[in-house]
Amino acid sequence: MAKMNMIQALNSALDVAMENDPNVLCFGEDAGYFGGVFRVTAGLQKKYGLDRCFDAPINEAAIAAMAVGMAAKGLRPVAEIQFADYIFPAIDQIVSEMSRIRYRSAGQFTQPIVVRSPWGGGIRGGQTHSMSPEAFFTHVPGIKVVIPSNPYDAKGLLLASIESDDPIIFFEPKRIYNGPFDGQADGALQSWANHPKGEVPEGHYTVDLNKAEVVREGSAVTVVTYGTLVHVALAAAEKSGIDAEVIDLKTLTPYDIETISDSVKKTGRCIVANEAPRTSSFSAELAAQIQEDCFWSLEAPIHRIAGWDTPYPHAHEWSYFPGQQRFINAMKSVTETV
Amino acid sequence: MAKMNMIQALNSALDVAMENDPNVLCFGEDAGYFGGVFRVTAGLQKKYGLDRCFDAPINEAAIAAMAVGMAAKGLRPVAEIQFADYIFPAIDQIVSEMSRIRYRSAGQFTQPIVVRSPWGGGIRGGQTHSMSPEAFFTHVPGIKVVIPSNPYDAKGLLLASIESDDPIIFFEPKRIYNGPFDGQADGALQSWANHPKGEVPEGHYTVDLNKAEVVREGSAVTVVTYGTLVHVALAAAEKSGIDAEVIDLKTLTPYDIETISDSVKKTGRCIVANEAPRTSSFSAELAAQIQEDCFWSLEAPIHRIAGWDTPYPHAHEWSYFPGQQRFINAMKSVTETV
Amino acid sequence: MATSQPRYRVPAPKFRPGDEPDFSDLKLQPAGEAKRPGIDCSWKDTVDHATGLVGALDHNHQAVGEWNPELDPDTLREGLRHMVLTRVYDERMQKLQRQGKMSFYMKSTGEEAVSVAAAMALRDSDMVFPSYRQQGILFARGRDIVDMMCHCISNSRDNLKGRQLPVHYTWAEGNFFSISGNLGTQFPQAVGWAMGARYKNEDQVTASWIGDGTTAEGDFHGALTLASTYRAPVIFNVVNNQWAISTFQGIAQGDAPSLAVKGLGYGLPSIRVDGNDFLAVYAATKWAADRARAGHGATLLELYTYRAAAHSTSDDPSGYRPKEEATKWPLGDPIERLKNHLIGLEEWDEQRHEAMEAELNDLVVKSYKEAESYGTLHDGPLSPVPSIFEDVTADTDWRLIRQRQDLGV
Amino acid sequence: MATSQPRYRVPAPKFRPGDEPDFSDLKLQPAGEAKRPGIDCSWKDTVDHATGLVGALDHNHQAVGEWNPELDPDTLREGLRHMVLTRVYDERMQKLQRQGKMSFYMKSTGEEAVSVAAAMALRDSDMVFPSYRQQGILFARGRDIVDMMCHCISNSRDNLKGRQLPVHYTWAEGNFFSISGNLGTQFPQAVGWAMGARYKNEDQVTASWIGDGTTAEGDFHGALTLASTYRAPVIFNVVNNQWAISTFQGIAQGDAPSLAVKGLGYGLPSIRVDGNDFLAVYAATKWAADRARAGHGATLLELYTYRAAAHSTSDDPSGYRPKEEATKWPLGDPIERLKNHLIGLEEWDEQRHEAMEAELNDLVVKSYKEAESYGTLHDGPLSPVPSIFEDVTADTDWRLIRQRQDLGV
Ligand SMILES: Cc1ncc(C[n+]2csc(CCOP(=O)(O)OP(=O)(O)O)c2C)c(N)n1
Ligand SMILES: Cc1ncc(C[n+]2csc(CCOP(=O)(O)OP(=O)(O)O)c2C)c(N)n1
Ligand SMILES: [Mg+2]
Ligand SMILES: [Mg+2]
Repeated sequence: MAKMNMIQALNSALDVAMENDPNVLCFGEDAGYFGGVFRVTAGLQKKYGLDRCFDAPINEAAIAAMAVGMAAKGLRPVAEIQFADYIFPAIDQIVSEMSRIRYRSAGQFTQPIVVRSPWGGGIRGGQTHSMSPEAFFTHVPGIKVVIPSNPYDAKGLLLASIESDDPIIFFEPKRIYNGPFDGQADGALQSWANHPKGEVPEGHYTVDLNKAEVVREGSAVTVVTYGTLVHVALAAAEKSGIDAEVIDLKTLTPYDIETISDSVKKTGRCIVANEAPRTSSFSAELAAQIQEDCFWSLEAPIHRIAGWDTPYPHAHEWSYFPGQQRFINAMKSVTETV
Repeated sequence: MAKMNMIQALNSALDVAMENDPNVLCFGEDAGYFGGVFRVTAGLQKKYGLDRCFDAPINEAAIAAMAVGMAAKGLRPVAEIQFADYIFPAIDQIVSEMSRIRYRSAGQFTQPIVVRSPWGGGIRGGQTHSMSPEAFFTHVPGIKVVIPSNPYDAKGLLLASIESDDPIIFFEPKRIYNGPFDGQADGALQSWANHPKGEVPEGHYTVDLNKAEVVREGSAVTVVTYGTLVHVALAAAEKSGIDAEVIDLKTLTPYDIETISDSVKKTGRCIVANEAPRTSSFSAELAAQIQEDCFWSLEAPIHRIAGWDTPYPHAHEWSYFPGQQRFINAMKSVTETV
Repeated sequence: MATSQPRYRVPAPKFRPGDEPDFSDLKLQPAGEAKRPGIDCSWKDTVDHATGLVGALDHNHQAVGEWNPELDPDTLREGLRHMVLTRVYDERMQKLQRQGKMSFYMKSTGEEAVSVAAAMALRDSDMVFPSYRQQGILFARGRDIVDMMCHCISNSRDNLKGRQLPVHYTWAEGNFFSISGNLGTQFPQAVGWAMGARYKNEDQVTASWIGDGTTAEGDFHGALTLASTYRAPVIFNVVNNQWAISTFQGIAQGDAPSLAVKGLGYGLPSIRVDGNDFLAVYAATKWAADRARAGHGATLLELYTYRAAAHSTSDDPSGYRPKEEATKWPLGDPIERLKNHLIGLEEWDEQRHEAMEAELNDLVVKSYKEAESYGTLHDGPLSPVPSIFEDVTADTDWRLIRQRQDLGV
Repeated sequence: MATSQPRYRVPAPKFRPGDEPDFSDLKLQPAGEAKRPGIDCSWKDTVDHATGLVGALDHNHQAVGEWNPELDPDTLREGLRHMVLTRVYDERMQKLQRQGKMSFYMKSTGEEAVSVAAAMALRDSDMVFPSYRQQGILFARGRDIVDMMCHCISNSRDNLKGRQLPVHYTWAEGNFFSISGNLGTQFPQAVGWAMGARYKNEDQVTASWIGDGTTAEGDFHGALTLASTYRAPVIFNVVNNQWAISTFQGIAQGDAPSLAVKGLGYGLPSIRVDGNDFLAVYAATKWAADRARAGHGATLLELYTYRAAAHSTSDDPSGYRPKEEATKWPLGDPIERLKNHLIGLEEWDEQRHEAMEAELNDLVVKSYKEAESYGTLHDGPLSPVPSIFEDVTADTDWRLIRQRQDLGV
């Protein structure tokens, strides 16, 4: 076991995958020589050669298309989109092609692709370095969406994703690349070094793509979330003293409805949370499905915590980002409803 | 008043708008000389000149960007995307630019744009002529999504959209261009000529962008939907004898929560329906919000009717499209829940 | 109100319905004139080729010049046969569509050389990423006609389980990629495949086709950029058939002197080819494939031709172009031209031609009978209904299991 | 495992950290050599310009050749002043960023001529769609420095209400569009604006800027296609500063001989310009603007320069290029070159230059003091919190009203 932050864990996953399987290769803008603006691919070009880890032209559609072609040929490309905000030029290749090629060819061609991308807010990145566009991809049949919340999961989920025979959009919460974040912008920076999920095996292992994890057991309310907000939810539970059960989704599509339902049926109350603008965000899907599956157990409306329905502002980031206080308010209001 | 089908009504809206305001112009693939593959822009080039209604190169991103630039300059462009399935190459210009320019420039530049596009299934179009991608756009702050269900609304909503100072994605249910559709593929083709909403004033009028309409009053269950499915829901209510209240949403963002809540509080039961693949479709947003606002009135879980989570199949279209039987089943199951 | 004078230029075709089409001022380089550069040439050596026209069959149907591929008569007859079969098949399928046997159809009439000659110049092991108008490749590669028809009528033997519109073939065994309905997406994918082939140390070449209108898409630029950067073994075919549905090619081409010239901006050798000249298409494709296989990278070929039929069965060209335009097209018909060439060589005659047409017609009719025995879209049997839930991903998650239950199948 | 030999070509820059940069084999056309075609020229007349280099200031800092714009000394001094102000401002802002006064900053060091000379050659009424590295335009157009700073430190007087990252300016009154963080999106938008200007019968020209790396984006192709088709009065500036963050320009350029050459494929006159030569940038921009205004359509200008500083305050170039590369850049520094030219004309001297630097430094320091009096990102005051709910659309719907209540502001 080693101490790793999330960047190191992701880098280690790529290293293990490339070592084990000569068909794995990775590319993206600044991903080659320099190793990525967040350094997730650092050292891989040197170790595996120019043609296994390389810089791509600034054309996200072409990056995705290159992956589509390579995957159809039998490789396992891992493409980096420099920020999730810049995935939109690639979305046609993802929605119309990558996601459908298995289906439309009746299995004659498959698409074992991972599209990795730093994702989410909380880094003062302004409206073009802070987006959480996962909801778009959860609406697309044929692709899966995965979002880890810690180094251990990041490595295990990335390895499982690379080994999966289907396309996966793998979003990396960049706010917690270097340490967990409790949602208090003015708090001290935390490090993964002291966190149990900062212990990461150096070799190969995978984390199940179909399983959510109850990261805090509780009886008062179920909080379903993923990425950075897992830590905010945990901190809010501690701070408020409300005995929340916190579920880290990890895989958004297909989400682990069983783990969620079991919990909500137990607590009778539920909060779903994401950073993206509220309307049609992924918490809408969760709330819609949970009310259907757990209707008779619910003692209060399912509460959604989300970004506001505005572009992501720069200066007022902390009035936008769903921080601790919003979780505490929600937990209070949901548990106090009778 | 004249009898018009939806194509004629939309054409008339464009004609009225271009006649009244020299800043209105329209363009798209095959939209100029030929008047569009569905003929919505027919005759406009001849009447208004080559530079007010013209053919565009096959580059949906460029079409959207041209509209962005023109709108910033003070024009009111109406851009056609030939099929909603082909809007993805343009989505970056829509999400990252059109939707945010007012916000990011603090109002110095605005984006009075309508992006029109034939939308939805039921025409044996296969996976690339049948999509209903509205959910993507409902997740984007700064743009509105409008979907009419009949000629009268189509004209009034399109005129209101062109006159709006913000960008609007205007999806046109192509299955009902020529007549309403009750969801029975083997039934007789219907025509707008005998439908009250096929009566369309020739001149200028608008339909309120912020209002849903109760198109059938009822007490047993509220069905919230839009586009083609409005007619399927109405037919299912008649056929089943279940006294459903049917709401035609018309504008998806912002949706008219008041009309919806009033109805659900009255009926205590609710079905939300759309053609798109179920996961993260717009019915998820509706269900999530309705359970929040109407929790204490609900006597059964909100039921979602949607396309399956697969690409849109060609041969088995009628096993995919949410037809009458699925509405009837849902109405029965929701009203029988005690 | 219309202004008398458009305030920016909106290009328009020379002829509209009612006009007398006259292409006499279209200056086209005569066959045999263009030089044949070495396969290790640079983009600069093709500047004239990009605005000229590579041809090998002259007005007298004789093979001339450096681009004559010098094919033996058997190969020429084989090419003729594939082209005629393509045309006969197209005619029949269009008729069947009109009779309601399938939902949709797209002919390639007048463009048969573009696909057939290219497929014959490539190896069968070379990969192709076609658009929806290169069915000729399938005939040249010997795909079973019944299988093709079963796809088009979406029956129980459709190898795509009824999921795709007719003519959107996939045939992995034949190294034929899944045709997309989204224009241009295949162009950069082909580069990815070509890089994959190099990655696996195979000497496979990859070829892709798009139309003139599709050159405007962003994916065109992405594809050429990738190929130029990574020097991928790929052939970019731009089929300039003068029309993109109702839009003439000038809307995509703008002020550019040709579509081939676009390739020069990426440093790619780029050649405009007479797309109705079987020999020229063969020679240019072979040249580009040799280049690619030798490690010199990508080539752009503009295949200059004319879409003689409607865009698809949903289209009626009489609304936007003169009816006689196809017959006035100065580069003629690819089948007639190759046939006349063979006749000139005394390797073919009218009688044999008619016999072949009759034979292929019978073959197509017979094949259709067999195909229909496996069902039609209208009357079934189709692929089983539950198959709509298959192949979404490798596994089937709870959502599709519930949804299948919901549908009750 | 790494293979010894990459299986496809991945271009690499000549020099990496630790190498001794040596540009002596970069063959650049000497200043004064390129001819100046008429503004009604065709793309063909610029084939040599697209791979050559238009320059007006020679090695001895003398103005030479047909592209000498023959500016009077006052104009030259004004240009020098704007460039020095740009550099002084950049230096100061970068320092302030390091001190935590703002979240982010991007310098344009070494590229000042690209923006300043272009802005001066355009009319103030001409519209600009810049990228994030043309702050020089704002100085040339006389934007208030305090206002610029208030934006960068996101304070209560930020005209963008704190919504944008620093350097993403908007200034509608100055005909300066809202800068996007999404690369390349402005290029086709500029065409739409230019068409809009024609539509309104205005003689406004529109200019846009992107970087070398950004030419790879699909929007580049869309923009040039639109402009070529509709013959829009637009100037496409490609600022080839050799780097795109850590990626050298060869990854976008591939086998193309220049970036300017890409414009030829659209039939657009295309010229590579010495971007560190104030006179050449001025002359080429003026030429392109005259072309556009006269109705001849768009021009592509590649401004050949070097990004002397880091990409942004988030970047450290020592990880991917030799430290001394900027100083070895064969085209020198634009400020030094114009200064020396003026000195050669005896219209300037070192003393006046130092005095000007000191004056501008004071101006910047003083301006910052004033700007800070309206708040800083860190300590406020900022735009009022409720302003985050404004300007999403013209009206405010129930969702934002509820959300604002939820936030309790
Ligand atoms: C992305 C996308 N945009 C638009 C369309 C609609 N469409 C189908 S074919 C066509 C014209 C294509 O013309 P061209 O590229 O010249 O090919 P051709 O049909 O002439 O072979 C259009 C606009 C589409 N299929 N995909
Ligand atoms: C669509 C998009 N993709 C990626 C990025 C991330 N990014 C920001 S700047 C940059 C490099 C741009 O290089 P270049 O175009 O040469 O401009 P320069 O910074 O050199 O002025 C990249 C990749 C982005 N902002 N937008
Ligand atoms: Mg065509
Ligand atoms: Mg650059």
